[in-house]
Amino acid sequence: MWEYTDKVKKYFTEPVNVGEIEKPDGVGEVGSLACGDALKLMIKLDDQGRIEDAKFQTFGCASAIASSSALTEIIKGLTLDEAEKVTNKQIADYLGGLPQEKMHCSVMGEQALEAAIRNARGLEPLPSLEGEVVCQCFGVTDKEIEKVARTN
Amino acid sequence: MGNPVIYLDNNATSKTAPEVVEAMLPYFGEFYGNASSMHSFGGMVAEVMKKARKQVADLIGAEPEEIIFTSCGTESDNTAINSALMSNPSKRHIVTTRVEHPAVLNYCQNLARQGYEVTFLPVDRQGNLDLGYVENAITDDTALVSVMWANNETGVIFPVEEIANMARSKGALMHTDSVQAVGKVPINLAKTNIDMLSLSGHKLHTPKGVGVLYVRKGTPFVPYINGGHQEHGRRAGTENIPYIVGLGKACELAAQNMDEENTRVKALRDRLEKGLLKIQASMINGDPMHRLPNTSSISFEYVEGESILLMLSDLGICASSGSACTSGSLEPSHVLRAMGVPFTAAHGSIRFSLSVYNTEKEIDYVLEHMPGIIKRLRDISPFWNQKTATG
Amino acid sequence: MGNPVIYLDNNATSKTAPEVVEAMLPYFGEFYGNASSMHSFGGMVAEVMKKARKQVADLIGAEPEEIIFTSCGTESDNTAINSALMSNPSKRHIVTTRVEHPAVLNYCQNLARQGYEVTFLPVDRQGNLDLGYVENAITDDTALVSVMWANNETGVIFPVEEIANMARSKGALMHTDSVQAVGKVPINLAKTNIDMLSLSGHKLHTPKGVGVLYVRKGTPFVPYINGGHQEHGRRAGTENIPYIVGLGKACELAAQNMDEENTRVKALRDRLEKGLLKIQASMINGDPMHRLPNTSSISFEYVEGESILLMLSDLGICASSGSACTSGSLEPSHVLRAMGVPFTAAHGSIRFSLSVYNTEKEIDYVLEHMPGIIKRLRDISPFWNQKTATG
Ligand SMILES: Cc1ncc(COP(=O)(O)O)c(C=O)c1O
Ligand SMILES: Cc1ncc(COP(=O)(O)O)c(C=O)c1O
Ligand code: FES
Ligand code: FES
Repeated sequence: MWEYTDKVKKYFTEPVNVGEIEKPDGVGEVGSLACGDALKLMIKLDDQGRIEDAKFQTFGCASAIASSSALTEIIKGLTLDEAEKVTNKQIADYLGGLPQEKMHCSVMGEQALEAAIRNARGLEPLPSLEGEVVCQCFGVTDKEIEKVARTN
Repeated sequence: MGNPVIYLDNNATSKTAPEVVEAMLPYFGEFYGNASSMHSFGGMVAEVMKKARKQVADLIGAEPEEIIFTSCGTESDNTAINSALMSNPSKRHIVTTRVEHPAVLNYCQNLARQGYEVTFLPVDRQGNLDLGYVENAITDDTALVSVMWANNETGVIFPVEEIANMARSKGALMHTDSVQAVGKVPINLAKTNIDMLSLSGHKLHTPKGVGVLYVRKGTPFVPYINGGHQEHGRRAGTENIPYIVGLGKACELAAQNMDEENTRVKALRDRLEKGLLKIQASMINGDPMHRLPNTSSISFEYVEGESILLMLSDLGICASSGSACTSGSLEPSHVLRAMGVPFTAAHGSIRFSLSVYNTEKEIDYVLEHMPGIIKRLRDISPFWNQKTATG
Repeated sequence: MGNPVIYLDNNATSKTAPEVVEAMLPYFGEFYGNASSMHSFGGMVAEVMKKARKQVADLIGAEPEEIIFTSCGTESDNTAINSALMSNPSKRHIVTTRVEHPAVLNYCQNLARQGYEVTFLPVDRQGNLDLGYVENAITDDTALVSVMWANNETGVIFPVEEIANMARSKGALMHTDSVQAVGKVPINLAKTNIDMLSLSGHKLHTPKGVGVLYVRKGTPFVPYINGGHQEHGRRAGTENIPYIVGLGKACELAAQNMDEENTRVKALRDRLEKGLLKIQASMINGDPMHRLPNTSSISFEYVEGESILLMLSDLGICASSGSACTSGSLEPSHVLRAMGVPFTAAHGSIRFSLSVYNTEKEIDYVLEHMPGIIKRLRDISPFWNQKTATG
């Protein structure tokens, strides 16, 4: 088994903020069923533009599910500008770390967040970065990984 | 973990039988001779190896001289393929299938990169081969046909004896990876045209680290591990006496347990499947008519295999998704993909593989908890909601 | 046999240390997980493998990631040579020596038959290499220099660190078979230019069937046993956990025992040699200045090694003539021939190889009986009579 931290296990077996928000202000979806991993993130903003609620649905491995839980906890109470700065590394740190082979599972969280924020701001979803598909899991491209690697 | 362990991952590796441990133990302590050396220690050791060789040979209907001890099933597979090519240098073609274990598949893919021609035969939705395809694939240039006896993920059994006849009649050698079949399917090599066969101890309740390559008398052979002349010059490296003794014992036990595998173990597997199929959107992968008695590959649509495994693991239940070998990454299993299992199902597939050590109580425990696990994961899954909303 | 056994054949294979047996035992019974699989059994197993990898790495001054577990020293040797060639397809030349173990020698001879160019470096009468020859032999076309650290028959130690520098400066990879050196010679790979190193557990008091190939970080590597992605894709085949755990323990013990090997064991070996050299027409083979502390190759002219061994064996004394590997046939050892040891002496050579388990009493027992044995055989020998008659 992967060497998961207790926090990963907890957020996997007892995930928080699972489900859907009625009339969300922003929705971000990444991954697909074909890839074996997918994350749908929904956020609701309060009057001050802070994220007052976040919910998710995830199809994926334990790290993906735990990362989604962590992500929703991290972003609650943040403004969109603040939330924009959240990285996958923060998600992993929140969980006490992820196995090296599973770091990319937290990337999905970062990407879903980025998409949800764009959606909340009324922007078009980003086309996925071009490049060779290196992670068959959910079609992460090498350019995307490079981008993430640089921020880590 | 707290919970007693329910081990349902015997196709990955199996518990070492207490009888096997007992048979091996003396050879760790008192005896530490080298089978090839001159002093009397060596002599005793040669005796026990002879006995083990006979025990293995008897299980598969072979002669003792046809048994070469190796370090694992993988090495046996690599050795067989390499030998067929090296001893027929003029032939450059191999026939195999898309659903082989990586020990054959990866090795053949490397060969293809090196310029050999390799035909990877497709399978149908049930995991079966089309014998017409097989026959057509074998040409005058074919050095080797390598087709597994039983699939490690689905348990589907291939008609290797018929395929061996085809190979023989076209002048090609036939190798079968029967790591999963040995001890579950009756094998009498003397009555077949199979030239080489691989088996692995740790699927038969020995520790991991011993295997066998059967090479029919008269079949040309070129060793893969070269050095000293152990195993009559066919496999160098000082012999792993304790494990070889253990494998002999394990083969004897396997012969005794074969009936039980095909009755009691099969009944447990069937009970498990019947119960699990009550879960919505679940299905068995692999032809139920041609399957090992102990194996069940079952898909739960719209959930992810690793998550299921972890929840099972929390309850002390060990199973695997795809094959253990590839579960490090989340690529759906190459076997299920070759069978055309839809993505929705391939990702959520679990392999349960039983052994004579399993009990009805254990199976009932799994049946009790599985519906809840699938429900919890489907509740999190975005696709399940979509499906239930739309469907 | 009746007599208590006096085991002086540790270069062939060594007694499994009780601590090693103890370390392994739990992994035959309670734990039978697969290091690569998902359930928690697998997890525990991954932990113990990590520890073993560290223990091995510490003994030879390596990083844990540089350690690949294999099934034996022979496999490690074959793998290293194959990898160097496969990862440098444009280079077609190998430099090695005439006195390597068959695991290197036979493999290289096969390569020579396949069209590779192989330089087999000669040794002098003392068993030493000429470093000028070595340097000259390495060319731009050299993919690999493979030179053993210590010879299994004579114990002669080669200056592999210097040879590694030569290889590096000419752009060739350097591999050393250090199956006999590990645990007897201090090894700190971090401080050398050695790219690959082989070791074998059963010379270090594990059972036979586990070895290691060290591959320096950054060194190109192509696996030899292909299949699943165990050992980070560098050695397929389900891992032999008990033996790997045992090897970790053995390496820890070897580090602790290295001093004793070089003091007490060496003193025993020297005592043995001093006593045996009193026998007429006897001589030590191999440079006494550059030798392992535990090994003695000694020739008794005009008698035949096998006969000596059998008489020793009757007294419960285990030794070997030539290497265990080749003692099945009566050809004089390739090592002694390469050293130019005269036939009269090569045929009558015995290797005693000691370990920390030997005692002074045992050595004295050998010294007590050896003169009588040699005398009896010489009395039968036509050559001895001729010699004494003429000389
Ligand atoms: C120098 C040397 N290399 C390689 C080997 C082969 O090791 P193994 O028996 O583990 O294959 C031996 C032992 O026989 C040896 O002495
Ligand atoms: C069908 C099949 N072939 C080969 C192997 C490889 O055997 P081993 O793990 O002994 O190398 C396995 C087991 O993993 C298998 O299931
Ligand atoms: S999301 Fe976890 S492996 Fe791909
Ligand atoms: S005389 Fe017996 S082996 Fe040569």
